[in-house]
Amino acid sequence: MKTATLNKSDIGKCIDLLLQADLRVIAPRLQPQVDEDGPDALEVLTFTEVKSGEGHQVGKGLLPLNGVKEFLFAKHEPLFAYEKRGKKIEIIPVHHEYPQTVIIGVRPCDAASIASLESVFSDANAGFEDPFFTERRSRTTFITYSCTAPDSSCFCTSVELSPDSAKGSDLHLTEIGDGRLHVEVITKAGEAVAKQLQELLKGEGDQATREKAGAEVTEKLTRIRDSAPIMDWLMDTANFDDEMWQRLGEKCIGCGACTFVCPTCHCFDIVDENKGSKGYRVKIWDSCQFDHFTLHASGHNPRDWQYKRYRNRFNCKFKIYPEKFETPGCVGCGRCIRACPVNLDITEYMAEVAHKATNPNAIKAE
Amino acid sequence: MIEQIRNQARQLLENGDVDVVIGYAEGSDPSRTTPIFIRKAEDVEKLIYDPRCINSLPLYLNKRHEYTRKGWKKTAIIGKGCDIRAIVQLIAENQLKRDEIYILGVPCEGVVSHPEKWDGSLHDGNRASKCIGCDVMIPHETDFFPGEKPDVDRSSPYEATSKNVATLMELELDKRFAFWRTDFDRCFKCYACREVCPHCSCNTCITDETMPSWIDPAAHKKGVFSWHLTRAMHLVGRCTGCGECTRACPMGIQVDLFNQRMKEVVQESYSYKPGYSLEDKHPLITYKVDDREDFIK
Amino acid sequence: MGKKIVIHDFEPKIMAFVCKWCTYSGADLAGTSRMDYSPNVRMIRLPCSGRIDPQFMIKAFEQGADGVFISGCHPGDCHYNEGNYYARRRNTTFRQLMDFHGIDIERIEFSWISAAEAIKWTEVIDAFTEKVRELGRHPQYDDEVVDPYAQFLVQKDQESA
Amino acid sequence: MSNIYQPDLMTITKVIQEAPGIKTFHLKFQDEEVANNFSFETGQFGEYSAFGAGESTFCIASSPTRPEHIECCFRETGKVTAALANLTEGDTIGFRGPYGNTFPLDDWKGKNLIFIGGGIALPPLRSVIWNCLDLREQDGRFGHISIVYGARSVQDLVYKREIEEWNQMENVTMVKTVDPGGETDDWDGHVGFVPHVLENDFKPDPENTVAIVCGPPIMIKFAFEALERLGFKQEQMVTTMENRMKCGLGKCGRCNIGSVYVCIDGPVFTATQLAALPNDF
Repeated sequence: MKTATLNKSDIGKCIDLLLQADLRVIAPRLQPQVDEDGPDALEVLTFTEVKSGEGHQVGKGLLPLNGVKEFLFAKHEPLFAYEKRGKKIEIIPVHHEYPQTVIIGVRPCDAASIASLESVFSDANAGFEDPFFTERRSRTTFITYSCTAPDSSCFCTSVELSPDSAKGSDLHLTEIGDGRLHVEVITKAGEAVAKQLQELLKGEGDQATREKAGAEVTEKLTRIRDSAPIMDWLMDTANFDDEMWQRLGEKCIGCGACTFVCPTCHCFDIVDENKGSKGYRVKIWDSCQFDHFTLHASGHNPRDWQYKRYRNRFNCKFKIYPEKFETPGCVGCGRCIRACPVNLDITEYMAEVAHKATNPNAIKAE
Repeated sequence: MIEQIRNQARQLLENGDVDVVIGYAEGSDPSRTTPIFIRKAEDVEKLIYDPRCINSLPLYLNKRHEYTRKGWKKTAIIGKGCDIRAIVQLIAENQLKRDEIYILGVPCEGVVSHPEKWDGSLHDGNRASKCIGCDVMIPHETDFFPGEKPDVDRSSPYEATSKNVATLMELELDKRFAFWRTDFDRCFKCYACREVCPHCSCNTCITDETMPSWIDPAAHKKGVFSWHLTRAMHLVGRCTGCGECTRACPMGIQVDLFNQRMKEVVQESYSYKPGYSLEDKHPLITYKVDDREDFIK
Repeated sequence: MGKKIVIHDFEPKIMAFVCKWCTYSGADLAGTSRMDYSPNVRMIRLPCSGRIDPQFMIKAFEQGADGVFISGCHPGDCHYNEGNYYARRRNTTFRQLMDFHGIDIERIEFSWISAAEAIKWTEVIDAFTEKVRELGRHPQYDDEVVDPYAQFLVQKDQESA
Repeated sequence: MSNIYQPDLMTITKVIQEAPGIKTFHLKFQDEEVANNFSFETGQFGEYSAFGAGESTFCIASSPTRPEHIECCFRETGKVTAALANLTEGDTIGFRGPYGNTFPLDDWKGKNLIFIGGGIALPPLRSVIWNCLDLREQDGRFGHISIVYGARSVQDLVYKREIEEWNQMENVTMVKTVDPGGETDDWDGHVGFVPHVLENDFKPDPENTVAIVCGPPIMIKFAFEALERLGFKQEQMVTTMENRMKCGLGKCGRCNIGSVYVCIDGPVFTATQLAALPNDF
């Protein structure tokens, strides 16, 4: 593995170099607000396409609100177009042109989520390959940036990640003090990008300081839960009807905020958008938290109450993903905790499950 | 103050006057609070009230939250003035009966705009803008109020134009369109704005209807614009301005600006303030022969 | 006494939602009386102006209309006694909503036209068409596709159009 | 790059009105190459699309032993089925598939079979019924075949012609029933709910028998209970699940029961498999 150092102030120049090399660059940016200093205004940081190295927020702020999911698994994706001609239908396939893309400033949790999405959309899942996802994935390079200031909702260390993890990354940056960044080239794609940035990269990196810096940040995480016993507990089908689901989940209001901001949630819907005799069939994001998500045509709904839908989400993260797709379902980014309007906290579920799993008798005695 | 509320809640539960008390409890981290349903008298100690208690609890009284409400005949609810306006509006729309609800009013000095902005105290830098000029800090419709309830004059037109709405209204038309266009670009239609709204009470939302499908379910511009306009239109004269839609938006879109603007329009045109009277009909289901019609050819 | 035919650069699409008891009959009278009026208008007949849901107007703009025209009976003349009063309130607020959203409210026209006012119909429609023509194309929601992946589709659509 | 979401086009060659709101389509592939390469096994399903409305999941209602066309049978309930119901002979629909697993016909060799179905759930059974009947004709590999079928009322029974045909056949016991209140004056079958008729009137012998159940979730539940009381073991009971699906490819994430995706791990399950799943259906 090759290492180097980079001046933190040169990131803007990096973006410019990548743009000059005809790459599409996506970086965290602050979105305009009506009233920047008003009491209601929050900094809205999102991953957006950038046209110059100015105004980027790489390494600043914590997590962009949207995550990188939408650049691989678009929130609105035309699958093909069709045209009706009398009794005949013509299907016009889409030949998307996929630009080579670099996403810079990705946090380690987001980078780790890519592998999970890939396990769903690639042909490893039942031999069906979603071409839209895999094509985009193959043309996207991730430049990750270790976290420096995790907030109270972060819990990546509870799901076997860390604020400086390079999992899923192509090129990894870590702050090592004095305004310098330690650069690690992880993959071939990362190497290609590093080649573009040759003139800004200097000498050898400082592995020891990088590890020390990473460990220091890891210390700052306050929300630590034990996720080890969760899967075994969930595997016991008797626990599917445990009273805790209903008790914790009754305040859930059934908005899809947690699923839409989640970097590993992959559910979608397929609909037709029709205009006259033509239209597109499109794939759009959907959420297991919506009441009609599993509604049968007969009117029967397997998940008829909201707590059952949240139970499915928790099961999806900690049982279905690891069991079926063999990848972690939760990367501990904490977005669902920040986004939830009623403070329904996935780590509360984790703590409760861990408690139940380790003290089975205590619960029964209650 | 909260001690008095707890005592009252304990009494209500012990006497069997109510089945549940909806209130606020400590959340999962120090800046957050969470809604809680208290069913046993011994749990009332969990109830808290301070400026972090942002949630609009009346949303759980809405018939959409059928499951949560299962088995509750009479519900006690802790309400800030603005939440009580929402309850009153629900009653006025026949979504609730007054005698099903026991309102524990709390005097409120304003709430924080976002939990992230909480720094231990409430000040001008983090007080939600909906609280500026609020005339229901001493709530109007209560069954219980800690201490003596002073008389407040609520007859004047309420809250001045919000600063954000004024800023937008000063913009040129196409700039305003461009603003919404960039803002709505982020929307991915999680419908958090709908679900936190105490007034969204349709059994099936128009956006979930498929025959016909009035609003494209996709989160592209057409679908997003159409959704937000429809939402705003459905809340004209009903929105009580709790601002929850903006707070709940995970992408930081200020969707309640539409509602704030419509609040002004309703007030200018029909001098109507929602959520103050149990009987008044909301302005779009009634009319006067001499309503303004200066725009009609 | 037909009008002179003028060829314009831009022909606006105008969607009209009209009450069947008054304006529709008024337009019908204009037709049977061989009056000329602008052909840009496409009419949808509804039982009352009170039936005109703002959703219709949103959908019309979304589907590419450049202007929307709503018309009902004069106050006091409603076949259902009060439908037009509700329509009036609804439109007062809806116009302001569209304005706040950034759509020129000149693109939405509301009028009272009775079954006898064929001349008023032709005048109002002609004037409105002219106004919308000056305003130009309505800012379409789908005129630009931000996602470059979908560019192909748009091109294909334009080629075939 | 092949697009897994792109359907093949099929022509509707025949439309049959089975019951009020229920139609059967006979379908043929428009592309000859696709038609030649197409094969399926009984129990599998497909995604049928009405262009302009969307896609819907139905089983393939015809038997693989009769490959001249495929059939689908649906009830008009929502947007897609309403659009499909408006189509007539010669119209084009889209088809993706076949997806899912199949009925384990090899395991059933030499056994008696009981098919139990309710309402619109006969089509998936019909595919396997004809498959088994045809195979039995060829080499006699199955024992006695019985069919227990019921619907809400006489007019809601689907495949009325074929019910008669099965009724006439030797070696086939046809038990038909309608829910109480749904009978007509000239109704010659039973009156009562399917599980009830199964348990109290038909009383099948569990010895060397496999029961194949299809119907609404509530009927499956009661039918399984009735069969268990009759002495059937869990591995003798097979069902096909009909969860809501969009992709059929294990990606859209809505048909799962625990970590089992009905679209790729199902739709055919034995009662043993179902018992191991969480209570989410």
